[in-house]
Amino acid sequence: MAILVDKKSRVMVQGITGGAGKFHAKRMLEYGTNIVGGTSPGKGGTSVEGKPVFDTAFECVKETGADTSVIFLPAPFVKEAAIEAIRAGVKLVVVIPEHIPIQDMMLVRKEAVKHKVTVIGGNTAGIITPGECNIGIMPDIAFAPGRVGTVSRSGSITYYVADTLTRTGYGESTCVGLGGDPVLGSTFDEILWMFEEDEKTRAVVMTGEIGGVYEERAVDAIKKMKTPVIAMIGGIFAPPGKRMGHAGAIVEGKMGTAKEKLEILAAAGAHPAKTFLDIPEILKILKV
Amino acid sequence: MAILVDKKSRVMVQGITGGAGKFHAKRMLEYGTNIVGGTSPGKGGTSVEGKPVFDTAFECVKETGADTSVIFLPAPFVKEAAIEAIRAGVKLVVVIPEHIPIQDMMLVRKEAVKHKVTVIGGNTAGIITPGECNIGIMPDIAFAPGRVGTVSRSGSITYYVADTLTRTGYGESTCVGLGGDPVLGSTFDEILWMFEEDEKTRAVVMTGEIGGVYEERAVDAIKKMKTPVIAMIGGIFAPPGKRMGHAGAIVEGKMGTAKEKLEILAAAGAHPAKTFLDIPEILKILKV
Amino acid sequence: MRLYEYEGKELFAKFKIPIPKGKLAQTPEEVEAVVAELKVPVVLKSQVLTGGRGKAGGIKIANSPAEAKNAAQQLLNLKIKGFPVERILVEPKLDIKKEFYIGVTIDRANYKLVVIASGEGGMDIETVAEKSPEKIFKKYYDIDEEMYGFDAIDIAKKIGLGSEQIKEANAIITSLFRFFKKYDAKMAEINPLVLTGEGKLIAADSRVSLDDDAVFRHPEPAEMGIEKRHEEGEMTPREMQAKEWDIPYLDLDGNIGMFPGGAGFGIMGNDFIHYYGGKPANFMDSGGGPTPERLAKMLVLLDENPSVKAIFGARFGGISRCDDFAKGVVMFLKEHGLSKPMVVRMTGNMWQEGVRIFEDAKKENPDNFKNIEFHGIETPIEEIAKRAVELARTAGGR
Amino acid sequence: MRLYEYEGKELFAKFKIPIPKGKLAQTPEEVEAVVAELKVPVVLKSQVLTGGRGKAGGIKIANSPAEAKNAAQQLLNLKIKGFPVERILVEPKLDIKKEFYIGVTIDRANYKLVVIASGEGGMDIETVAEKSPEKIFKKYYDIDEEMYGFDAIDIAKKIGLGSEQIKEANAIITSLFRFFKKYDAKMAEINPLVLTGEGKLIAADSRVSLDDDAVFRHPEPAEMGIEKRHEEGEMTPREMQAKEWDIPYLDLDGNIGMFPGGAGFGIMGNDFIHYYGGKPANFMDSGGGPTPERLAKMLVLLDENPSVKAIFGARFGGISRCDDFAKGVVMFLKEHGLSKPMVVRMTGNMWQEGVRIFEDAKKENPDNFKNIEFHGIETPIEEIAKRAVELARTAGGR
Repeated sequence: MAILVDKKSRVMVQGITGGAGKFHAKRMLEYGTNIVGGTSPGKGGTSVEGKPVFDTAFECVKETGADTSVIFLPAPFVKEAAIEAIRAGVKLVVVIPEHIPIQDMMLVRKEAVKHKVTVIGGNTAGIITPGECNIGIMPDIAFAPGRVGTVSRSGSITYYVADTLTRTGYGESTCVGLGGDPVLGSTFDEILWMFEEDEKTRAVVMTGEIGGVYEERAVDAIKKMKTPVIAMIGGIFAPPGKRMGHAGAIVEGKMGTAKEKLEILAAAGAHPAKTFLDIPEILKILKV
Repeated sequence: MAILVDKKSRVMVQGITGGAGKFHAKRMLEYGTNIVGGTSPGKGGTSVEGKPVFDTAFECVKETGADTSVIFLPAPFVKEAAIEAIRAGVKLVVVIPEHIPIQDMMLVRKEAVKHKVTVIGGNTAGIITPGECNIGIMPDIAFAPGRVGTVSRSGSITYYVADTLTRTGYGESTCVGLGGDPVLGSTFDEILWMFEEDEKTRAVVMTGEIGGVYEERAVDAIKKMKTPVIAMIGGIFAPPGKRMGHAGAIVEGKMGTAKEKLEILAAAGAHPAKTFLDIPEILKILKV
Repeated sequence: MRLYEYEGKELFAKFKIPIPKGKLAQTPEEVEAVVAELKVPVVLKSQVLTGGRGKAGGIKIANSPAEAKNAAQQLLNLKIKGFPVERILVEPKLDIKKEFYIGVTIDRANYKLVVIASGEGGMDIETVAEKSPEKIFKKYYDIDEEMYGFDAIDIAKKIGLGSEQIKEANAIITSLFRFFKKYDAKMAEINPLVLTGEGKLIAADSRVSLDDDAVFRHPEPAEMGIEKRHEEGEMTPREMQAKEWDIPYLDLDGNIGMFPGGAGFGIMGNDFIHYYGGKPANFMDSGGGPTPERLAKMLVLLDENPSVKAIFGARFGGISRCDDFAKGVVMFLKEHGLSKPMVVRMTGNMWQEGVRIFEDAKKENPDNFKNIEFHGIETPIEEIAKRAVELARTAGGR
Repeated sequence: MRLYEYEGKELFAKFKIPIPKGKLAQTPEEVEAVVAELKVPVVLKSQVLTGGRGKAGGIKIANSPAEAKNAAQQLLNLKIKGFPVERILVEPKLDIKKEFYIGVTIDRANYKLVVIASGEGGMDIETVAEKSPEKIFKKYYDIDEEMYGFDAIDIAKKIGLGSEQIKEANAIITSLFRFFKKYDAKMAEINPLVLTGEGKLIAADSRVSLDDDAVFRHPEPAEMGIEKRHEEGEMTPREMQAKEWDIPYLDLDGNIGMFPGGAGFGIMGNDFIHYYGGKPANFMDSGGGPTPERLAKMLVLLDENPSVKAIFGARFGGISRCDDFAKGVVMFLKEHGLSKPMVVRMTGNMWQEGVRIFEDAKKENPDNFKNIEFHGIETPIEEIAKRAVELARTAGGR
């Protein structure tokens, strides 16, 4: 069991003929990820790493039965690629590139909600269910199959958390990188609920950071979940961020400092961690 | 009983302070139409014919309980006015002005379908339930309460049909002007179904004309209706119309000549009439 | 409003749709000069607002400036379905490998935009649609929907374009769709979209019709010199005059002058005249709520038409008021006088005022009214139509 | 990217939002000349990329060119929250009857656009929002939704504009919304929107921030001379250098040079250093998949900073590959040399290749590596942070 991806996931790589697409397709395949094909308009009929390349996601999904897409394309092309994948019928779209225009991501999110598809990213390291499926750019060395789920806005933090869980023997059920862009395809609460439903996941490590608005959305989920949540927020000692002006303050309220975010999550029942090394300590206490 | 409008209809006039709006508001009131107010952005707080004028349809609906709108505004303003009325919560919008841009009317239609609102027009003479409610520009002299419903693309044809029904003692249950613009808020079939549900309506006279695409949509309704339908199509001797090019032919098929339209409707079970004087003859045979 | 091929292409070019590097010319000499600057062979294409140009000999190929001049002379003497050729688009002849069809239009019955495409482009696309509908591919859009590149690529592949062409095809098809929406088109066709021997796609012809009712919000075509005009069709002098006065008017071949209210009874009244054995001389639409001035002009068009032997007038006042109708008729009678017999029925909004205006004017000058028979709501319109037929027969001697 | 008030107003003017007829000036003499052409009194407004300008004395009123010149001199000597005043917007002083607030922004948590309006415009709008939320009116839109005029009128009426102003308000509010979407803004504020004594509405100030990630599709601001820049904030010389190299970088007041991978651990590593008693000298983000050249430049920024006593390096190869990381470090060592002690942990994608590159380079020139301690996945990152703090303490004598 796992959330979002497992060994049955049939993965399509959008932008498979580009440098990053080709490189990471190879890595993912080596990990055992079930890549069934890729897309690259104008290169239909060719192949990469033995996998067929199609002009469109429609064709790829039709021919290969792909149900999951990972996008390796320059930011300006992500909007159409993601919407194409959604309309072609995949159930999960992972957006690796960063700097996706905000309005583009909002359109993608709207399309995803309409079609009940999960979009992860942009600017995410991807998703991994260790030993089964590695989608994105995550380095396999950090991960081992296990019983703790992780969800983080940052790729590097995901690696450090997993590295710690792996070294201490807990391993990971699934690790999800939400992404670092200002507007994201999915939010903490949505991923937390998936972990809550997952039998294999005994605890979740959620790592957020100063700025942004998605940590606060997790409060309700944490309150209601039976699975314990460990929360870690980066930026406790960061210089105060800058606001975008009055409108932002009026809409988003006072920008949560890292300390405030951590306090809110702790008040909802999350177990706060300061460093990665705190995580196994807390898991031990929780008897996970 | 009647369709669409009756003495309980609470009518808002959009554009009530303009020349046509003011003139016809007075006429409608004199007929007994229950006009409850009007709109004219920038003239909120004034009044016309003793009825309050509001800046927005939202205000008018909120303050007066209007459930029906009739629009007397220049064509470029119709799109927003109609969408405003729909969102403000009326159930019927009657668009009197002609020359509404096609894309505007398509947007209005989409909004109407979404909110389950009926839009009539543009370029319609309006709707009348004789003796109860006259919305639009129809001359009351032609109408009398009775048992035959009429639906027509043309204002003048509506008058002649009603004039005939009135002179011959049948009278009209409700007369609906679909409108003469190329894209319309409602179609023949939709109005026919309303008449079918109406107890007072014993027969319907449907008058169409050469060109356009909405007569053909009526076939299915005519086949299934219990209420008899008399069909009259103008343009039997008109010179053949001109096509807009291949795309139109491919989408809309061969442009129905008036003769073909009449044949299709007759084949579906409608009773064809050549002149207005044929109508009472047919009604007599049908024992309406 | 229908655009000429060269006008449509100019608009296409604004949306980066590739078009041949052509030039417009209006005289044989201009054609010669243009060809001197282009690669031969060239194609000379008659610019007329109708289809069937190819079959009518409106397209010629020339291999030198002199040959082109000669061909241009022939074209400029040509009439295609009654349209005189006044402008020639000169373009380098394309190396055609295959022809495709791409069009966008409105499906009015279903309230959708439709993109239509086929791998069988060229002159006989309607025949293809009728005989091999499976070779026509359609994609429907809501009015507020965007067309994405992947849809365009999907269409391109379905009509048989290869992977090498899909990026170009994407740009062309999405641009055509954006053009359609941006300029409120009713129809925008590229037929044929040519795949050249070099593997390039190029819009070899354009057929564009814009929504007249939306022209007010698009200054660009007018700025490019594209004037507002009727859908298509050559105009008679009287139709030209009517157009100048902004009155929808068509000459027909009968002898009864039709002076109706709205377009609806304009069409139906024409049938009635036929039913009773007559033939109308025209179609006319007063438009909603015409002014007295406009109504007077409508009568001028009829009275000055020598074919017209009698006039059939009908006014059922709705948005058009009977008092204005009466004022218009009176204005016409005073300023112009009526030389033909006329039978008129007037009823509807403000009919009492209309009747009063007539009565007052008649008292003032009974002579003006000697050719007119007036009726009110008591006479069925069919009787009026019959009477007009009689009057025309008497006057015309038929 | 944050725009100056005058830049925002120029863009507003393109959307027909009324702005005062002002002019930009950069010297007291220019200000004097500008005022000579305007009606006095005028307002001199310091152009700085921060708020609180009014309270800091950055706005002055003058009644003559000479007075304005004098005031400009004072402003140009001013720093507002650290920002030197280099540009002054000179505008005729408005006859203010009432001030409103209109803003558009993004509600990221709910994936909506929001139009915010208040009848209490002016400097203290945030206080109003906090203390009297009922005086703030919000309207939410889906990203693909249009704003209609009736919504704008509804907003205008809710914030207390009268029937006389709603047509103007309609134009201004819908234009602001269209501007926001058209230019991919993150924020667009008119504060205050001034109702003048004459009953006109005018955008007295602008506050606009555009989405840096969408700048690529908007050539217009650049064509107007609006250059791409950071959100706001004065930059140190080192930050300027980093910006030139396109490296997100901030100077902090500690002594440990932070050479992290992505922004995530950049922020978290900063906390770790604090937990272990140290203080970072900077924040830095390598960006996804940095080239060796870029990594070498990042090290230059740290090595040349005299405040930096030790460097904390961390690389967990994801999209950024360890081989590239190693190449960058080696490039830096060869071309520049390392003068500070550095502790580095490297693991993740391509770590074996990274290690090999280091070993080869070390064999070639062991001296280059004498200041570096290398670690792999076996050492927790917390230990590396502790070691960096120790190294800085030893080197810095603290």
